[in-house]
Amino acid sequence: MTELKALVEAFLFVSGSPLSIDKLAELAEADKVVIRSVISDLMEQYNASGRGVHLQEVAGGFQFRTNPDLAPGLRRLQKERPAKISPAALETLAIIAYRQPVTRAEIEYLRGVDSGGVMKTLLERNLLRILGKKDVPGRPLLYGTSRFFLEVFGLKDLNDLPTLKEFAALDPDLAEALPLEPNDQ
Amino acid sequence: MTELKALVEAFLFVSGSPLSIDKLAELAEADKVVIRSVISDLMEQYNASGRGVHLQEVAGGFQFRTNPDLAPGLRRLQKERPAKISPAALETLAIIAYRQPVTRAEIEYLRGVDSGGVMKTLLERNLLRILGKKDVPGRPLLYGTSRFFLEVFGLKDLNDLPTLKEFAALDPDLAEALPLEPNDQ
Amino acid sequence: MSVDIKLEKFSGPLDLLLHLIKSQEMDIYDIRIGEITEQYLAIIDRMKQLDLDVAGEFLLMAAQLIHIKSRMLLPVSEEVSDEEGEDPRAELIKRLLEYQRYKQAGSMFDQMPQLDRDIFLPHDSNSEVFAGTMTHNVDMTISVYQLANAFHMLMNSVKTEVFHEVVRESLSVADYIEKISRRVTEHTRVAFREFFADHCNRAELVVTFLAMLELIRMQAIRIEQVASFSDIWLSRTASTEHIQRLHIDEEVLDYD
Repeated sequence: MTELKALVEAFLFVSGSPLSIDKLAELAEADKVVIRSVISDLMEQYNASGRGVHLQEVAGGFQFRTNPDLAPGLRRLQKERPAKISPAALETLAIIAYRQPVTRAEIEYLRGVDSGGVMKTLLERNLLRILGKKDVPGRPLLYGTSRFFLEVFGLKDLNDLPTLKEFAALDPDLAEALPLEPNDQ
Repeated sequence: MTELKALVEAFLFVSGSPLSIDKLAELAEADKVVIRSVISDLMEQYNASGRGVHLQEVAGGFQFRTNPDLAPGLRRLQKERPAKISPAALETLAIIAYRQPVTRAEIEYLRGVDSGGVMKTLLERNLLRILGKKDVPGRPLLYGTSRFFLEVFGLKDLNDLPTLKEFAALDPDLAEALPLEPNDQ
Repeated sequence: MSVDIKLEKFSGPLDLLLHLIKSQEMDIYDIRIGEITEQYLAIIDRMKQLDLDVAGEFLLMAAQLIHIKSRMLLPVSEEVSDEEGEDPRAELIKRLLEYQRYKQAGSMFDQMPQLDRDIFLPHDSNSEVFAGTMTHNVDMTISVYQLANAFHMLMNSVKTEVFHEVVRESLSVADYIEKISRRVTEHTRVAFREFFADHCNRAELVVTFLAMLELIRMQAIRIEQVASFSDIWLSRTASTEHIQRLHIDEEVLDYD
C-alpha cells in the first residue's frame, strides 16, 4: 500500500496532465477501489492548509497544481522563466554569428523564410547588434553578434567559434560539408 | 514561515529546472538563511521513505524528482525508452568528466581508439560542452561536461563525482595509479 | 581460451587487452607479454578471416605488442638500460591502468540513477528542445556546439537544394511566361515583388525573371516604378486576347 501510494504520487507528478482513476489503475496495475482510497489519502495530505501544491480533481482526472492562494507570489517566477530559444532563433543566430556582417535579406535567403520576427526577438534579448549599413542600394542594415552573445556562449572572441572543420573531424559524414570559417573581416 | 514554505514548495514544483538558494531567496523575497532552513525542512518531509517524489540537490540547485526506487513502475508511463548510453560513450564521458578541460586527442590516447562519433553523440545529447580552444598549435577544442550532465546524473557539482579514493577501495590495483581528481579549475 | 570473441563487443584495443589479461588471471603489473600477444593476434586474425573490418586501432596495438615482445627478448645490456632502463611494458601498463579506471567510472555512471531512465520530471518541463540547458542564472544557455551545428545543418540543406535545382532542370520559361501572363490578365497590375514572394529557390527566381524579360520583349507587359526603391509594378499592355494568343515555343525561346 505504501509503495502503491508512492507510485501513484509519482505518476501524478510526472504526467503533468490529469490522470483518471482508470488510467492510474492501469498504470499502477492495481484495483480501482484501492486507487480511489490512495487518491483520497493523498488529497488529504496535500490539501492541508499551508501546502504549496494541491492535488485537485480536474477534467475527469487528478492533477497536482499550485495552491491558488500563492498566485501573487508565483507570478514572479512566470515572469522570470528563462525564455527558451526556438530552433528558428538558433538557426538565425548561427547564421549571424558565422556570417557577420550580414543583412536581413541574406539571412532570409539562407533560411528560405521571413526572419524579421526572430531577429527582433534576438535584438531584444541583446544577442545581436547593428553594425552599420551596407553600401548597396537601399542601404540595408548590417547585423552582427553582441558582446553579450560572447558572454552567453563563453567565447573570448569570434575567433573562438568552432569552425566546421572541427565538427567535420568528429564525424566523417560531415567531411564533405562546405568549409566554414568565422567570417570576421 | 508556513506561507514561505508553501511558496518555496510551489516555486520548486512550477520551475521544473533546479532552483538555487539565491534564486529562491530572490523569488520569495526572503533571506537566504531562512530559505535554507525551509529547504531542509522540505527535504526532510519529502525524502522520507515511501514518498513518490523527492527533493534533491542537483546542478547547484534544488529540484523535485521521482524516487529512484520507483523506476520500474514509472517506466510504464514513458512512451519511448530513452536511448541507452553505450559503454563506449560512458567511458568517454568518464574521461571528460574527470579530466576536463580535455582535447579529443587526449581522450583518444586514453581510450586507444577514435572517439569522434561517440563525442558527437554526447554533444548532441547535450552532456558535453565546448570550453574553448587549447593554447597549443592547431588550437584544438577543449571539452568538458555540461550542466545538463550534472542534472542527468543527479550531481550537485563536479566535486560530487566519486573520487579516486572510493575507486581504490573497490580495486586495490588502482590505488597506485596516477592521482585522479576532478579537475575543475 | 574462449574463441568466441567479437571485436565489436570491445570499445577498443585496450578493452580487449584488459579482457584477455583478466581472463588469463594475469597480474596487470606483470603481463606475460608473449602469451597475450599470441592471443591478441589470434583474435585479430580470426576477425580478418571472417572478413570483418578490423579497425586500424586494433592493428596498431598488435604492432605495439609485437614491438614490446621483441624488446623483452633482448638481453638487458648496460647501454640500453641507460637510455630506456624502463620495463618495455611500462607505458602499456600505465595506459591499461588508466583506461581501466575510466572504464570503471563509466560503468559506475551507468549504475547511477539517470534522469529519464530511473528518475523522472514532470513531462512538460523536460520535453522541450533546450530544456536541458535551461538555467536561471543566465537568460539562456545553449552550447556553442548547438549553434555551430545549427549553421552547419542549414548550410548543408541549402547546398542540397542547389544540387536538386540542377538535377530537375525542368523549370520551363514558357510555363512561367504563361503563369505571369495569367496573373497579369486577371489583375491588370501586379507588384513585381509578388511574383517572387513564395519562391525561395534560386532556380525559380531566375526562371521567373527570364519569363518577365521575355514578356517585356514581346511587349505584352510593361514595368513601372513610381520612385526609386519603391515597388515595381507589372502591368498588361497587350489585350487579353493578344496575350492568350501568344504562341510560346520552348525552342524559339532557346533557354536550356
